[in-house]
Amino acid sequence: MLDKNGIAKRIAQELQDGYYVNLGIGIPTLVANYIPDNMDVILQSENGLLGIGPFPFEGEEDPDLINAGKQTITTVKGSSFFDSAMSFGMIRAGKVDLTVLGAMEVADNGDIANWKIPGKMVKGMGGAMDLVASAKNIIVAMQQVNKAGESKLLSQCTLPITGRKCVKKIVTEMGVYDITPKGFQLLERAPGVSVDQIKNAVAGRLVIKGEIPEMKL
Amino acid sequence: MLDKNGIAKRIAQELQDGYYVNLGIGIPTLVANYIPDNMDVILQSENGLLGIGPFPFEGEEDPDLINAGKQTITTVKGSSFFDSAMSFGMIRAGKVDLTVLGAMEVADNGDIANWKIPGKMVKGMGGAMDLVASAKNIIVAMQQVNKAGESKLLSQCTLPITGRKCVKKIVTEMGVYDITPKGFQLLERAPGVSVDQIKNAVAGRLVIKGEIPEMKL
Amino acid sequence: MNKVVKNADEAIRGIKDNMTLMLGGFGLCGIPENCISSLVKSGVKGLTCISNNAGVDDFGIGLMLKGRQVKKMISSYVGENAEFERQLLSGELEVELIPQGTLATRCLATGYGMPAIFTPAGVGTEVAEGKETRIFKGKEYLLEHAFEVDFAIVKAWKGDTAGNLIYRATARNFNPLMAMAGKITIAEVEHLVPEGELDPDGIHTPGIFVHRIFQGVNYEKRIEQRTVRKK
Amino acid sequence: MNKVVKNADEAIRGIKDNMTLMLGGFGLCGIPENCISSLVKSGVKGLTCISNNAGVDDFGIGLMLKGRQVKKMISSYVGENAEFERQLLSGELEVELIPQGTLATRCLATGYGMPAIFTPAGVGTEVAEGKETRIFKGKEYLLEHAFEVDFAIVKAWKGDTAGNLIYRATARNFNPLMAMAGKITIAEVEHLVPEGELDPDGIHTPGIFVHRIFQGVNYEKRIEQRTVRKK
Repeated sequence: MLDKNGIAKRIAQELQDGYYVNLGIGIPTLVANYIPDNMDVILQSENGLLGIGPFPFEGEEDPDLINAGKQTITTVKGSSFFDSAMSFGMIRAGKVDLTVLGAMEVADNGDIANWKIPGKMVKGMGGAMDLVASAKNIIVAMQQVNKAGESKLLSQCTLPITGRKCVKKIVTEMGVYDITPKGFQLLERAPGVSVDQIKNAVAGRLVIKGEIPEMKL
Repeated sequence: MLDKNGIAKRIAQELQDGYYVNLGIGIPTLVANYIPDNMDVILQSENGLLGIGPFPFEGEEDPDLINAGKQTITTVKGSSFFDSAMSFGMIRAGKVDLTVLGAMEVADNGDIANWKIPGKMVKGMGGAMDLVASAKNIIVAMQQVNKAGESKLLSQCTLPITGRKCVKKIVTEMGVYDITPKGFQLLERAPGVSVDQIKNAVAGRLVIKGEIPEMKL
Repeated sequence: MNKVVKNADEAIRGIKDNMTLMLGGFGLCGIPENCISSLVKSGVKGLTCISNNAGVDDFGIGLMLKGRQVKKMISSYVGENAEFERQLLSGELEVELIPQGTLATRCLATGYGMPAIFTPAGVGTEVAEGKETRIFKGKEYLLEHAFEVDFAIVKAWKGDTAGNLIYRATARNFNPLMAMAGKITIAEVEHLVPEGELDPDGIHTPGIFVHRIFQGVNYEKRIEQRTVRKK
Repeated sequence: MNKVVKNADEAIRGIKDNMTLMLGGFGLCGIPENCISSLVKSGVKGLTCISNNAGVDDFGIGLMLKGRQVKKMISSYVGENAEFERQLLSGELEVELIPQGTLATRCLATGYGMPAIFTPAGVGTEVAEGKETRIFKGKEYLLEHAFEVDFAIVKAWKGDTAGNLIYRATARNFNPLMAMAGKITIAEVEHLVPEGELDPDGIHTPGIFVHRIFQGVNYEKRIEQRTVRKK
């Protein structure tokens, strides 16, 4: 089983040199910690920044410089600021190479639900609906099984969806999956997790072809 | 009869303090020479400038700094540069208070033709169609009668139109007219021009109410 | 022409009950603090506020919520505010949630004189309910309309007496978009300089969009999530 | 990641016959002189060129017309060019004339991932023929579509190795819009600096839009209408 950092570490393997990447709040943010040193990856913050740097040193926080999670940040060399229309313009036009998002549920057709739980106070979708509707390549970082032991990889989302047929890949505590026309295709197992365990933890259509390798971290 | 400068001078009387104004090529450009000294009028150039200044001194021409007529210019204090989308954005959104344009023909319903003569090489409409479709307040500066003695104030344009029902006011060598539901309403006569002369020089519907004063320049 | 006003009290003159306002900012970053204070003092009521967020309980638009001045919020994310939640659940407050990019682009549409835009955000979700959709090249889009706004209130870093504005870092966010969208646009700035002092190439909002400008005072610039690392 | 290429010859690699290009500039102001020279040298043919103007006889896109490299021009104004006129009248060259604001906004639409926009420009004129119209709040608009472009070629004043661009004065014009619209965007700049040297608040085109960048040489920057006053 992977912890949050393990999931982030595995997702970092999907990065390529020169990628522009938008990392959502939560586990996705951790991916930034595992960008290989020899790789140029530029992080986009949808509130209007390309080139997110690490958190500021204590005492150097700048209230005018925050990320989409409203955290104080810094910038890297070569960064640029822009307004929110341009920010979502570049997202909508597919200029962002990779988007990593959290999810409450994912369906085996790529539907994603991550913004609203009926009966609970709705906080809003923020930029999530724009991101899922526009990104070329969406990886979901999530816990596959909730505390009650129920799978969140479903044949159909039960929660209000954020976007339709948009997720390409899912990395969970148990494995890595591609969304294919036939459902969740298992690509890798997390260390120590068996295919049978995974079968029990996927509620949607699951495709298993041949030997499934254990992931290398 | 007014010459070109006279037409420009009369149009300058329509300016108000704080106006943002777009001046077309030809006679409209001359209006800039008659802005009252005590008045703040900011000139927009649709290629991306607010705050056009006078022509540069000899030897100080900057090839990166031109107006929509491709002439070298300067800027005034408080000017700003922007891209063509924002430039036409502010035009379309009605932020420009006054647009002064030349015309080949104007119809008594406010239609304007100023971009194309069938059978002649078409050069293009440039920004004219955007300006006439968007401006709140369009004044046409033109010669009312062509060399053959024919009026260009018509009941209907004979040339392909640039925009429909958009002209508000016309200043010619002979007079000043408002476009009203009943046609060209004569407001002022040019010095030395009689109402009868004007009647003979308007081919569309002409409205004359009471005494028509001679314009003061 | 004089766009410069003395202070926020003077700047917000003419803002009346039941008007629609836009307020710049993302979270508490780049919000028009001075004008919000004056609006709270003014007691104006029944406002429809278009702003990406609704502030926190004791800062930003949260202060206007506390005074029950807001009838309706149009935002993308409102989740930092207990008073907001109370009013929403009790039915005192109406809320329209809009995807953030749609919100930004609808502001742009207003500023650029475009009556509507097409966006894929929200297709197939409850955001699309009752909305016109259209397929272009095999992809489905929602038709979303420009806003109509009485006053837009923005915060910039620097401004000049001609109304030109420059924003700083991510405090830019929605401010330049909303600045273009107001029938009347009010700008509060940290530094007001005479015209001619700002680089014309570096101006984010040309003065044509700004009707009133003043130098704000006592900026608190509260930080919502202070995240740091050790030296 | 390395966006920096040696020169224009290297920058235009992959531009093939019958492709669609965007070229920045207004008149001869802010045009990508170096890339145009290389395109002329390359002999590539059958191009569709989207550019506000078509250059003059012996400069700018006029040089590509002279080499009969252009199949179709999409412009708002083309009136400075005898060779252009000859080819047009002889049927060698196809021309689509578009209102300047429509041209600019269609570039923006491409860059912002919007499939189409509404504009009042051209309503009731021959530009509207065959186009869908729609009335919003009593005003009629044309539906105009985003462009699809293989390469966009722009000219900036300064650029950095991350592809960030800053334009100068009215040489900005269509360049930032087209920079956003290319499947591949090539930028030639007068001054190429290491990343980190440009002020992030002052960047007009963020590097994400730019795929190849180089420092141009021997800029002529020809003036079309030299207008001066005496000292």
